Amino acid sequence: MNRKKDHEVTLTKEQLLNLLSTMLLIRNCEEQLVKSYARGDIPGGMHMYIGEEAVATGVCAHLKVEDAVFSTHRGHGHALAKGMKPERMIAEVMGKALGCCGGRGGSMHLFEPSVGFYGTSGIVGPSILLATGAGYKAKLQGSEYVGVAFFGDGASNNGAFHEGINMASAWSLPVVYVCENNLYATEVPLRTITKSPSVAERASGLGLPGVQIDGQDVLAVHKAAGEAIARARRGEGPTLIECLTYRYRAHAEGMRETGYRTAEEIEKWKKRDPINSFKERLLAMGTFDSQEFVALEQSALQTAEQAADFARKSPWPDPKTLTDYVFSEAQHA
Amino acid sequence: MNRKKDHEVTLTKEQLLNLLSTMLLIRNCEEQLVKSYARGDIPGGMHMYIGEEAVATGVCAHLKVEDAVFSTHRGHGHALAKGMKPERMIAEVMGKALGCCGGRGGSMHLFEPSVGFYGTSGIVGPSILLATGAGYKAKLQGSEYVGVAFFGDGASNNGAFHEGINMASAWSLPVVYVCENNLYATEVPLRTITKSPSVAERASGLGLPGVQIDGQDVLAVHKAAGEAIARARRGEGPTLIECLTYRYRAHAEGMRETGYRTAEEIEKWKKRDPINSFKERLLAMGTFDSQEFVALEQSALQTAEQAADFARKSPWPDPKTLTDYVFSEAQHA
Amino acid sequence: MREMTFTDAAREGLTEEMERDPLIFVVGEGIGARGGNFNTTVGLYERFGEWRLRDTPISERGFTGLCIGAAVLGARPVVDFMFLDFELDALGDIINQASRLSWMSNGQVKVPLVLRGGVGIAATGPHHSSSLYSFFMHLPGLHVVAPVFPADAKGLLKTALRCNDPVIFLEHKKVMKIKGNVPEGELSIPFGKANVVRPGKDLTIVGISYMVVEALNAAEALEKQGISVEVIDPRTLAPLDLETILESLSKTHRLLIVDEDFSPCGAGAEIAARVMEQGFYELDAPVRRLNGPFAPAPYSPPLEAVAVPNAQAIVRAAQMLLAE
Amino acid sequence: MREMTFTDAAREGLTEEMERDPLIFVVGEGIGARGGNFNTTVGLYERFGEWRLRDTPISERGFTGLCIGAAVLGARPVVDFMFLDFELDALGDIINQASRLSWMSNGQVKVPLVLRGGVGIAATGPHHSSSLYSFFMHLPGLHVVAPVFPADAKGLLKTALRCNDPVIFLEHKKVMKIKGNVPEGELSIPFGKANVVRPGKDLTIVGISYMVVEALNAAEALEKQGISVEVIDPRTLAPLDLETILESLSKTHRLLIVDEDFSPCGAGAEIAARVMEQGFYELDAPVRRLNGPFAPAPYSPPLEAVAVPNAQAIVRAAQMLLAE
Ligand SMILES: Cc1ncc(C[n+]2csc(CCOP(=O)(O)OP(=O)(O)O)c2C)c(N)n1
Ligand SMILES: Cc1ncc(C[n+]2csc(CCOP(=O)(O)OP(=O)(O)O)c2C)c(N)n1
Ligand SMILES: [Mg+2]
Ligand SMILES: [Mg+2]
Repeated sequence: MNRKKDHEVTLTKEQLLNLLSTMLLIRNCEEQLVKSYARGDIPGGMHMYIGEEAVATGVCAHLKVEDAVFSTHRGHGHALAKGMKPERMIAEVMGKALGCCGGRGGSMHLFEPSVGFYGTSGIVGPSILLATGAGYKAKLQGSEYVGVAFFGDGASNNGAFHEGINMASAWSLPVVYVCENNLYATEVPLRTITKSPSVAERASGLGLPGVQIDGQDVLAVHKAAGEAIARARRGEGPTLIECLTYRYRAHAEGMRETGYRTAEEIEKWKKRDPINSFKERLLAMGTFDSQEFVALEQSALQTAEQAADFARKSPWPDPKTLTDYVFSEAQHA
Repeated sequence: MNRKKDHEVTLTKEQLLNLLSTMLLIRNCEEQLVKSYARGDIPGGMHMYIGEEAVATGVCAHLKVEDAVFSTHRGHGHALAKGMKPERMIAEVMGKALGCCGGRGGSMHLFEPSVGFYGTSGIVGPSILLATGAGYKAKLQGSEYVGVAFFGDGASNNGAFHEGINMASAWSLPVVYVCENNLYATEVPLRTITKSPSVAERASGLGLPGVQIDGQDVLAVHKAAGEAIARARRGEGPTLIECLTYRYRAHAEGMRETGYRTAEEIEKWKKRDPINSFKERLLAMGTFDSQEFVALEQSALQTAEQAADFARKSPWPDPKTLTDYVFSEAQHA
Repeated sequence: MREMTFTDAAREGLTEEMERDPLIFVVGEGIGARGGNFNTTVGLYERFGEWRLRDTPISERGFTGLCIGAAVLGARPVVDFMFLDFELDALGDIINQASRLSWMSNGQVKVPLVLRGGVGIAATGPHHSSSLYSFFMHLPGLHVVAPVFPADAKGLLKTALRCNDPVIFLEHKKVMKIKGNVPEGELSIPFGKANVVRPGKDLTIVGISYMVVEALNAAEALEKQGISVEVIDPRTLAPLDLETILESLSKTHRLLIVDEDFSPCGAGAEIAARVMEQGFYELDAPVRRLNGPFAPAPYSPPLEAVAVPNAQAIVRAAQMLLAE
Repeated sequence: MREMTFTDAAREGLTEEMERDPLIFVVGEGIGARGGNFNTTVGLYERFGEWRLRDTPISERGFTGLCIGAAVLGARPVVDFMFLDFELDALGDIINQASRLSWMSNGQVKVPLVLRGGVGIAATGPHHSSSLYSFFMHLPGLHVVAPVFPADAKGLLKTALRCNDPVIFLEHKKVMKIKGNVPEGELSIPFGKANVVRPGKDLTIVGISYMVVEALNAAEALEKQGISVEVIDPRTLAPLDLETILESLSKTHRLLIVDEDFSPCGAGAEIAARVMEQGFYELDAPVRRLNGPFAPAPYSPPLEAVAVPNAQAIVRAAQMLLAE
């Protein structure tokens, strides 16, 4: 508690409000997408980040454009927190030409290298390895940049976790591994597929620091990520951060929500909603008043609505472009 | 020290002599193969087990025929300790028809299911996974049998290590994971490719017991393996045993032996030779006298020589058999 | 005979075999209480319990290897990968271990193992749409099964579950809800027997997996133009029933192979090459292939529309081939 | 021009490119001080240091993924797998990531990555002999290079190291010690240009990788029988220079493809199918394939002798084809 207090007083009002705004933006964009899905505007699958906003927000607040983020199937929040424009994100999820990748891939294939976002992914695991490579590249060049991997508790049982983190640790690569432990992989509870006491505790066996933190507390995330990123930039190597968090909606949009978890569990977590609890804290601290909050909320809603609107109005991709960029160089096509 | 003493007095003379005989058999067969290689009798690659005999010996002494052993590229010792006939082993390494697999695969492809030996392997890693499956099968059937995986320090950085051991731990499978840490993977020192403090310490992150023992002390291996196997048979789950050991010869027969390790290091380990030191201990304990030892040594040499002789005289495989058993069922061939 | 879907029929086959053989078990992510992402195992967890319906971690390589080991020891595991794309992380051990253990051990070891996964493009984008039939056809030691109709799904899955060698069982997402008559109880369909699903005399079309359905639609349309098309569903790609294809060719003298998967070194390349080798003098025109374009699978509907050969495209290809 | 071995020539190409471009680095097991299992990097560690010659743990999937990430960020990694067989553990990420990132990102991401490994049978047994050319040919987004002669090894590796897309660079163990003339300094050979390594007029033989050498030996022997054989080395399998093959066919009208790798859906299937599609009316006989038998690679010498097509077998196949 004291440590958290310490951390929040070191942040400026602007920083605090930025954290809140980012979370609000993510929440609102996700809600637009949920509505679009219900309306039939989303041609494929989509995994919502609602409930987990503090993680992407707290981590990405520290990142420069050149720092490279590699994300998961549940990556809208990471994309937005790293700076992807909401309309480019939503248009992509709708499969539209003005999406960040021209509608080619949708939700699980969002890329925006211009802001250092190297992709959501339909395959669980590789984000860990590719981020390790970004760290290798930084070290090879002697730059100060870091690679960041987001991944779920489910990915922590994948060989990519072991192989990637071991190499980063061995060679002190500037990488931050952010595990979003939301207790389930699809509908499989973590405790049924591992006896691991925690994801963070696996770090010691690989010789790097591992911390488990409250992923619903954006300041706790911000602090832990800040330390890890600073450590990485100093050349001292990688850190594994396990963020305890929770998704509110079904594993994928449109999936039934029964059986594997209780309504009480969901309610319990919703009481600790990362946005609400941060808002309450800021109100209590007198950082802003409720009116200012309403304005922020309105602004996020408006941005998200405009983005969804933009996306809906975007043209479809031209079928003739289907075979573009199979190779990056036209002469090989 | 006391614990070891305790263990050795619980063993019968027969058990002690069996341990010694198995180590002598392995050593002598390996030396026959080294000679054969020098003579040009070995058509392909071969990784010698000399120096590591205590590990296979101490572990396999506990195993029943139905317990399933999965081994590595350095697996002659495991094959012999599990009960493969020396002549079947050597003939296979020579590529002969009377080899355990008709000469099809050589050193890295030794199989003898009739004694529960499910293979050496040219690929590093899978032994861990396949042994896990043997444990799963035992549990599915409710049998008392165990799966045993041998693997090197090199394999401990492979994703198979993480994925296989995690599952065995999660479901309390009867599997024993025996890591032969001989400090190097080929010529790459373990310390340059991991910051892991030890292989055994990785166990806690996966929720199973891990122990590091002196792999040159056959009684230490025997004791640790006995406990692990008993635990597995009781249904309490897997154990990871890291055996500190050393190979005397180059990574593979015929490879140069320079650069990556010092002559002093090799000498230091040879002073702790598993066979010599066990012999000395048994002599000191009065388990036998030097004459009895010489007889055991002679017998091992003779068996190995006869096996090599048998192998040399074996016919070559018939080329017409090349496509047999691509499928196990003839009708599909 | 009852009407049922492909997936229900396959599940009936699985259930019957699991009743018969206590050493069959299924592993996968969400194949326990959830019943499988594609409903492959609905109801089985309640019936057979966790040791036979094992929810796994996301360790594709690991649980595939686990199943190979269990198979070697005499169990009959089924790996339910959901999407074939996830199986690719396990290809090393599928190739080096599963497909080769029988041979390497000189017949001393058997690997009765079924690897099943959904293939094909269905609004699924580049990471959930791979087919890669030809990867598995290329390898000695594997059976490759790609049924289209419910009765085949049941019969071929039952055969797979009695086979002593690894079987790659590929289920196109677009056939999973196809309905058809399925005989009750025992139904075993041998590997290596193609089905002439529509007889004809002017042109032979071999469809791979779901493309059989599009080929049938095309045949219907061509019929109206007075063109009689014979449509063949190979059902198993390895072993491949070339005889049935050659027999058809001796009637039609023209062959079109339709495959949604990539063309180079695909199933169609093999069929074309073998037909040339064994039926060259029957051919009135070159064997033609119609494949998806050489690009990853798109997500956006207008892109998908051109990424997958459909009845229209098949009609065009057939007309061109007949004009040669 | 100097005589040098294939491996030395390739290493010279690598060295020159590493001098030129500080973002090229090599990873693999024993490619540092040891200089590589096949001597691919001898002397480079001393010259370029550990960050550019990185000895890795046995984490094939991991370091391949690491290199994909580094490539995405603008580095030019070379993964030296030793044996292609070990690369198979990384196929998931090679397919789903490396081969598709350019396309998935709509051209925003490039993956300049070279994946090299030894292929082919050479007393190496079932786990160290895979070739699997066709796996890579099947996939959009990959270049597949399989040189035979030293100058090509150097020139094509240099081209690979300047290419902005992933390149699969396959080195047959039996070509590594082949000697030949290699120009000093700059030497860039474009992908997609086959070489007619021996002109002839009665029959065309396309050899895949080392089979070019056996084909040349066979051509020599056939010449003595008065049969003139044209031998083509495609050098790159993707892109494939079909034009050169068709041109040859328009002279010889008969084509034999020799490939040590498995026949079904192999490189030969693709070449045969495309030649039929584009050169059907030039063919006096069906395109024939000569492959290794459909079984894993054996270790025992008398088994290996029949597992790999040799000059004698090629001569027989050529004679049969000419008699058709
Ligand atoms: C290699 C691989 N296996 C399986 C899947 C299917 N899949 C998609 S998301 C998911 C669960 C992921 O769980 P976790 O990593 O905890 O992330 P979460 O969904 O909880 O955010 C699975 C199994 C996949 N995409 N990739
Ligand atoms: C997947 C794979 N990668 C690489 C190799 C090549 N290789 C053979 S043995 C070996 C070193 C193995 O080291 P370790 O596991 O420590 O066993 P040791 O040789 O020391 O007994 C390597 C890299 C292989 N056989 N399989
Ligand atoms: Mg999760
Ligand atoms: Mg070792």
